[in-house]
Amino acid sequence: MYDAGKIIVGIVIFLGAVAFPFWYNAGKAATPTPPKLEVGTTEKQCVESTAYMKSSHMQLLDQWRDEVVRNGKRLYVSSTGKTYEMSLQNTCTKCHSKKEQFCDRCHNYVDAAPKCWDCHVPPPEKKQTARSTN
Amino acid sequence: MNAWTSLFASLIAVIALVLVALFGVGAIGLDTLFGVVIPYIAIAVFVVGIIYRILEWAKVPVPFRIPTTCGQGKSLPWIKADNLESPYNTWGVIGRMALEVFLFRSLFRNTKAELREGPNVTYGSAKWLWLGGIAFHYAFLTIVLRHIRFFVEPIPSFVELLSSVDGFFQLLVPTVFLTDIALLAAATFLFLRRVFLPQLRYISLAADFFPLLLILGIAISGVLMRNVWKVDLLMVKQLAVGLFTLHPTVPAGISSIFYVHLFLVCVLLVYFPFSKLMHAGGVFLSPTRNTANVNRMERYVNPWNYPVKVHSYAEYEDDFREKMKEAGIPVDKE
Amino acid sequence: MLKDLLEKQRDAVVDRWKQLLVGTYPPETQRFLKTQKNPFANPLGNSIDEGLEGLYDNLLKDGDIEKFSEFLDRVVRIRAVQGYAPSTAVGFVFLLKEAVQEILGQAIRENRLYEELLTFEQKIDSLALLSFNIYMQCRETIFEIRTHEIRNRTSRLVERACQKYGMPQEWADTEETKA
Amino acid sequence: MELHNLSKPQDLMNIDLNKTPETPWMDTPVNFRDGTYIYPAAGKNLKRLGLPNPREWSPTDEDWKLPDNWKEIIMKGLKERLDKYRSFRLFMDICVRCGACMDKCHFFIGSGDPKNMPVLRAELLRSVYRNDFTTLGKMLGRFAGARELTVDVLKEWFYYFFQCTECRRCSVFCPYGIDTAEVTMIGRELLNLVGLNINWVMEPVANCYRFGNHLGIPPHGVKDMWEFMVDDIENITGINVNLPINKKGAEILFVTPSGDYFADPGTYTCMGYLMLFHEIGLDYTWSTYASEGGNFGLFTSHEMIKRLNAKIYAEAKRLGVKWILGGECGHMWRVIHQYMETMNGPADFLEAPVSPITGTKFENAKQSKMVHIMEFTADLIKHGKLKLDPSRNRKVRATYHDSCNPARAAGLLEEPRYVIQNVCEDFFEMPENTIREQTFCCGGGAGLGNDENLEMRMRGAFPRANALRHVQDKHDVNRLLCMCAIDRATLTALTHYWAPDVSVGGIHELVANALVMDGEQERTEDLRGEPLNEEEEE
Repeated sequence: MYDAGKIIVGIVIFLGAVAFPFWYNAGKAATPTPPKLEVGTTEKQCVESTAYMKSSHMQLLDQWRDEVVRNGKRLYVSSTGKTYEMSLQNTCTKCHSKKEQFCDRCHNYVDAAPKCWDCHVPPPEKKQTARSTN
Repeated sequence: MNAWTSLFASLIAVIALVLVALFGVGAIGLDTLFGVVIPYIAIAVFVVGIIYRILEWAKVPVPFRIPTTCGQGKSLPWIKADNLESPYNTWGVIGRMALEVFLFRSLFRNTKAELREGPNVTYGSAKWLWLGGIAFHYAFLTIVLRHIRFFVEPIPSFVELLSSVDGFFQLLVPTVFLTDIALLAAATFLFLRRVFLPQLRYISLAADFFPLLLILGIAISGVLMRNVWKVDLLMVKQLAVGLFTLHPTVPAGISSIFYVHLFLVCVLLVYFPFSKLMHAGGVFLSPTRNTANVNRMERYVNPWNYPVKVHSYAEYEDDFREKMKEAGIPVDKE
Repeated sequence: MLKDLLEKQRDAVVDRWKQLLVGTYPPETQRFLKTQKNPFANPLGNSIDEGLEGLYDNLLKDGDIEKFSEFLDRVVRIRAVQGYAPSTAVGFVFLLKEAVQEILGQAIRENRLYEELLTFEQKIDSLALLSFNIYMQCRETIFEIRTHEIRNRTSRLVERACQKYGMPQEWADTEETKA
Repeated sequence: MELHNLSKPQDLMNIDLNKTPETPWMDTPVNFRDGTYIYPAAGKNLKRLGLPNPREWSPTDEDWKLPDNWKEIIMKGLKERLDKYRSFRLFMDICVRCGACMDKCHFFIGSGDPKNMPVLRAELLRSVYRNDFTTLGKMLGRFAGARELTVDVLKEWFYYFFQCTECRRCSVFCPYGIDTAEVTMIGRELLNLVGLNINWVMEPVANCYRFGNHLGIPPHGVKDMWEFMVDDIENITGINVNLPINKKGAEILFVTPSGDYFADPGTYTCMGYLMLFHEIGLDYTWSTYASEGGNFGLFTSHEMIKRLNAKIYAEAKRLGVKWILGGECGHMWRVIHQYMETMNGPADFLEAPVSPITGTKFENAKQSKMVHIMEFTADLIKHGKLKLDPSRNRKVRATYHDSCNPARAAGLLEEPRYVIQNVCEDFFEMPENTIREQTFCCGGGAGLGNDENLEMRMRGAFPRANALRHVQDKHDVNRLLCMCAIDRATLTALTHYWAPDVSVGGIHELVANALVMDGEQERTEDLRGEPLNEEEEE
């Protein structure tokens, strides 16, 4: 005997599973365009090059945290020779003040969960935006 | 061709594939080919190929119900039947198949505790095969599901949950996923087992080494991309979502390691339907597992059953009638 | 004393002996024989282990012939049906000489224990003769089984025929009765 | 070789301590030494059955006298079977060579020949399948594990497919349920197409086809045998048991393997049936036409299974019985349980079996209408319908060998144990991984239980014997019980070699020994004619 019915059900389940990204995206009207990030400053240059910051900011921040918390060092000399204070609140969020439009958009987009806000308070004006958008 | 030749041929094949991707994207800039055309072809071949193969099997009937019974069958009411090992109804079959598919029941049979020389009860080496197998498959599944975060927008919550559980220990930055380690370890174990156990090496074909090496290549390139040679995830996701919304776009400047990863995945997808990897579909169709042990209880029809030549009683009696009568055995025709 | 050496290096010598014996099987099988320790999953490897260890220990304490036969039987009975030439089937006994030579050769030379070695090797020779006896017994059993089996297969028919036609049973299988 | 070259034992034993690299299995042809292969089928037997290419030949010949187009025949046959058996096609495709089965085969464990690993046995056929039926195989050849079918490959098939007892033990451990028995069965079917078969299978098949039983005994001879047993029973019990033969209108047709009435120690089991049926007053009949429960068609081809099995329903219909009862047998029950109803059913002319003694409905046999005697007897005992005196078996210290087919193809595990424990005081199980679904084969199933194959059988039986010796040493076991006619024959050889002092017998032999019959004389002998008690021996 053939068990055709059961096999067809199996194939449909398989198709459904494989096609999940297709129909899920279609349902949500997703576009390939990634979210637009609002840097929140006119400053052209971050502490390191944009490409490096894009791919490796998490490692830089991790390194900063360890330096400050474990070694008590507070100054970072960048590859261009400029000196910055290693501080999320005083350095990073000074420029990147819009957590939601900057950090979150990208992090949500690729589902990367930053540990920053476990301890740090998000920049203040972010709260206002949060209130206004919600 | 012995196992070593097979092994080296497979290794060379995988290295060649890596080089093709590196060369194709890095040197001659065929981003669109490797980022769009090949992935589409691969997905199409994968889906169509698998369905084709399953239909090929489905076209062939199961003429007899031939369960391998591994427990007491259903007989007298006061004898406890084992519905999972010798199923007597559909629920039993479903249960048996679930145990087989989700827990690798039959492989697990190898793993009974056994008494070795000396006072210690220890486990036989065979449990490693089960453990390696199950770690490999579940890690692979989790990794595939985790990748959904690149394929769709917004990301379903179950995928987020999966990632956070998988990265539970928050080791290093970015967090190392447990399943990445599990997959690498399990695939390496399965590979080394093939290489170093003489019996297993003896039976191994290139078709056994190649997929393992290919998957190892995929896993290694993935881990490298996540933890060493970073890629821009925004662009990666843009490319992936583009593929899955049928608006393919190829953002410029994604690092070559990503294309190596993607190309190896594509090769795996294309290779899948034509290889032993089809065991994934085949396990559901295996008649020794998915038929119930109810042969004397319920009718089973063989669609190609045909009449055969038999030696009828009449012919038999014609052969021996006189002797039968003499011996006092009743006969039909006097 | 050679005996002390043999006792001290018991595990090494016996292991080497086993290794040499297992070397007579195909390489794919050797690992199975060596690693699978469950006596019911690997009866062959288990019998070899027990047999060789028992023989060695009895050589050291001058065990009696029944003991030797018992342990020899464990190994020879299997090899007698594994398609080996008789020499290969029983020759494993001599491999002990090789193992002793390899493990203890240096020590024997240094301590000039040649006479003791000679005595020990003579025992090994006797063991080989004994194993040949057992081998032959096993082979004879095989032939015996053959004849038994043929008789059993139709035992009732023959018995019945003899009864029915008044033939004394002992004639049933001979040429005269057929003629 | 000069004599001094012989001086080192390891030279003589061919031990090369630095092993050369392995020859790949695909390039290692079979060596047909005497005693390692089974004699081919005599041409006359093939002619009787109308099977192809009847001739006289020997595996040691260079030329096997194959038909000119043998390759075409095999390929056509292979294609046909790939389209008829999903099991076969699937098992050709999905093996991943994980190695779980490698050390599960009794022939591998006992002989160490790597091609006796189930995976490799199947690869012998798979490699050819890949070469001609798969895309990758056609494209990549050897890299995809494909090889061309040559005469050498065919010879290898003959050697190894007749070195598999179709016991299904490997299938228990396979994560995909790949059953080497299926592969072997198809392999043998293919070999049959070009006239490669063994006589020890084809002669019983030919005999069974014409005479109704394996030995080719005509009806009056069969009746004679039964009467002989009736006489024996009368000597022991003083009771003249009834012997209904080809009796129309009986309620039940009884079918058992002919080994039970021609071959010791099966005969004692057969006497057991006669006594049991007489005692409970069963309205039943024997049949001379369907006088064979065993079905060597299973070792030939699916078609042959059907040709031989057809007699059972046909005879049940002719005699007008209500249902069928089957005796203690192994592969017979694989056929009856898994094939009979599909092949030769539906048996609408029969009724769903009900025990006339206890009224129990055998729900599990309501479609095929054939009940296993162990189910029947267990039911009788459970309902207290038998007066049993187990002390009459006190000389017997028993262990039980699960025959492969009842265990792994029918799941008949508890019934025989229940019966044994009710008729015998001392019962000991062999170690856990050697019984029930993990039982080791006797080494002689599927047509391998012949003389020329004796040594191979002894190798294959060694795992079973080893477990038996364990209970012999530990519990003084002296009787190996089984419910299979092939077992009763081959285990006898096994115990003779590996565990002397252990005898072999069926379960109904012990049932009949213990059975207190109405009006019997005081029993002093068991069915074997041996004194019941030690004291009486003196």
